Amino acid sequence: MRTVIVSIFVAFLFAGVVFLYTVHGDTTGVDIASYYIYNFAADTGAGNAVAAIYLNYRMYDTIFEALILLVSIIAMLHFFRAGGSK
Amino acid sequence: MVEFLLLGSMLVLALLALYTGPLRIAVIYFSVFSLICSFLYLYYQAPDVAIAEAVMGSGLITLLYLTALKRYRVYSVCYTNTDFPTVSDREIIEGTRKGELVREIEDFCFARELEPQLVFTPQPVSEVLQSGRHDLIIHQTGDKITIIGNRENYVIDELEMLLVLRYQDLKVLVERYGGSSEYGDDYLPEED
Amino acid sequence: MNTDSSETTKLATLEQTASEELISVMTGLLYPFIAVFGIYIIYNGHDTPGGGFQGGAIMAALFLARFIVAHENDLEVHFVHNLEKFLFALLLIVPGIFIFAGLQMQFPELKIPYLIFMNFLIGMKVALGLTIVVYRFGFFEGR
Amino acid sequence: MSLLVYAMVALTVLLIASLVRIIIGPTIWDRLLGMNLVTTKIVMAIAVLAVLMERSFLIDVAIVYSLLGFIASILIARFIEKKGQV
Amino acid sequence: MQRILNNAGFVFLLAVVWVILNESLSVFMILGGVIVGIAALYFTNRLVLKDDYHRIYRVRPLILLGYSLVLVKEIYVAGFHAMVKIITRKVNVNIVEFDTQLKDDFHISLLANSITLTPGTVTMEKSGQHLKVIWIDAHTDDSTEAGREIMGSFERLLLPSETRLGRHE
Amino acid sequence: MIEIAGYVLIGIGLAFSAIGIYSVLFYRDFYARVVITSKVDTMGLITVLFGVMLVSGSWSVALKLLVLLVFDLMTGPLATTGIAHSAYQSGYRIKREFGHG
Repeated sequence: MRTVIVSIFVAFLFAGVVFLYTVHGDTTGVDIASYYIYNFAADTGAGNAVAAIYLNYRMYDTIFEALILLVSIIAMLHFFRAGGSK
Repeated sequence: MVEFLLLGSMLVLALLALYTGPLRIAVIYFSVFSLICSFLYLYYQAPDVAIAEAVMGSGLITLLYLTALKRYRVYSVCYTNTDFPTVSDREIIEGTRKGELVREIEDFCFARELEPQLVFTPQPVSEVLQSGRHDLIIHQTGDKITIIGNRENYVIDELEMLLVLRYQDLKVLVERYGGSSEYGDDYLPEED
Repeated sequence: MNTDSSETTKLATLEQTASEELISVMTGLLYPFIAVFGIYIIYNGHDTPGGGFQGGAIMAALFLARFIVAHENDLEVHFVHNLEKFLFALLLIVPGIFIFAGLQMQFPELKIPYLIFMNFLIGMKVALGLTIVVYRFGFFEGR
Repeated sequence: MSLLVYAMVALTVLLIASLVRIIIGPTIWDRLLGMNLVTTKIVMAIAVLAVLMERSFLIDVAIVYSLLGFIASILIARFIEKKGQV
Repeated sequence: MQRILNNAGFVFLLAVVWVILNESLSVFMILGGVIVGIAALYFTNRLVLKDDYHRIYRVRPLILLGYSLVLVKEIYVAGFHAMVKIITRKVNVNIVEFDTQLKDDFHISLLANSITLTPGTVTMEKSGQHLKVIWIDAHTDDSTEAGREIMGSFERLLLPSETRLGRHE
Repeated sequence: MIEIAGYVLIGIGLAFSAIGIYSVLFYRDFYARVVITSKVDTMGLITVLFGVMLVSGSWSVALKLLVLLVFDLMTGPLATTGIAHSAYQSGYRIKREFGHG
């Protein structure tokens, strides 16, 4: 019974994915996106748009991501201190 | 064509990873899922994400999941059958009665929060007992099925109750041997 | 060096069981190649796909490959952790000087070296952080 | 160049055929073998895709898999061999 | 200085890999490749391997080149041989054990790896000079003969590398 | 001309892989499957990558693919060896073994 329900669920999900892929378009006409796409090479000198965005336009994003990594590692060192080989 | 097939298989793998009992197998499903996911990122022209997914999914994630799984105790079950030179997996895949028995034991282990690990050998029982690796041994000669477990193993009494109730047609016999440190000194089943 | 004696050359530092000899020897052969590939991913991050995070993750995977064959935890966690804090401070200072203080407008020829340098900083930071994660999880919880 | 599209389709079919071994495989080592097969198929498919789209940097992802793909299967295999130790 | 000279072959190899990865053959790239190679080897020796790379992985480069060509040829020859057996389902899988005459650990590992690469055989375990191999076409139970049949050509190719290395250093 | 040869090589490699996957799916013995998988990996991969090299038609891409091939030949056997050793060590046996008499 459970396998039947799961397989019906899978079939519905698959049909939904195919439907979304075929019907729904993938264009979002936002001004700032097109500005980034057309001007990143002149503004930052990068060849890769992603690098231009995360190292120049959205610098705060990168800094706070690095902060998140640092904070999580501090927390991990704190909680793993009890019981260990070293 | 390519994307539809891969998207469908990704769905199947994700649902399998959710609904499988043995969690180590779910780790494998998830690993393959991330492989196909990375290829689809490439196909949709996002190679940055594809490289990150490849590195993460191929190594780091596996280590984290396996460390989390260490809390479960692995319960190794050995299926021996001296009649055939190589043990085929026909008993397990197809829906025979013996396959149901093995499945039943696996489900039984899940209910006790043990991770069953199945192994097939054509060796005689005495060698398997001497190796001392296995917690439970299912021994089949002809029609007769013997289940051998340690006497200190508290699970085996419940298992006997269950098997006597449900599998009367299969001639199931439950044997015990004693002492957790010395395997096979007390008890050696007769070979025939 | 006298090598014609009958004893085989062993990896000196890696204690290994008999089953892992092949894997440890061949993984040792791979280390510098993985390192070169990680540096390549970081160095070309501004031009082709890749960048700091991906290259750093590859370098962390090098230490993960070492975790498979090495049985002793010899990572000096506090030194690595302090180094990571220092790198984070550098990560705050460099874009502060270059972007927010307006050096970008005056010296446009420094744009590409800035991108490469920042990628290296992020890569080293991610590599150190993920290495700490791998070793802590592996040696404290796993073994 | 259009013939490479058929090669892609054939590789996808082969990949799904080797997924069958992962799904039905009775023991866990069969599933690991199927994972190896899938990794190889993905490496081939990325190489074909790189030539098809004429972007040589796609090969980097394939190099990632060929350098680091063995780690996952060795970790899982040793996890079972040591009865639950990583 | 002596250590740099010892590592020159590996630095050259890493520089070649770097140039190929970057797909440009300029003087700047080649110099960068040499620098990156030295950095990667220093990193490996000091932090990861904690031993000298050139002391463990010693092999004659020319012999290695010829070895890889022979390896590809052997893969195809043994592959067609095994293909017939697989299609006609005449397989006889068994596990054999034998010793090799090689002494260097790296050479034995190379031999074991190429046994795995050759269709029809898979190395399962290596401890010292002792190899345990799954063989798809097992027709003999003699240890030395099985060893000769499985790894004959590879061992013959690798032996001179080892003896020459022993004499030179 | 070179391109056609490349296409032919890709086709042959795909055929190798197809034979391998067929036998991996339909053999009933585990160790036979291990051996056949190693065969599929090496032969199919080498042939397809050589074919792709010929089709690509530029030296830089071909050399990069060669580096990929060399790396794969170095790491591919490690995974197979690990899996086979793990299965043997856990107690998965076949009956006749010459070493044990």
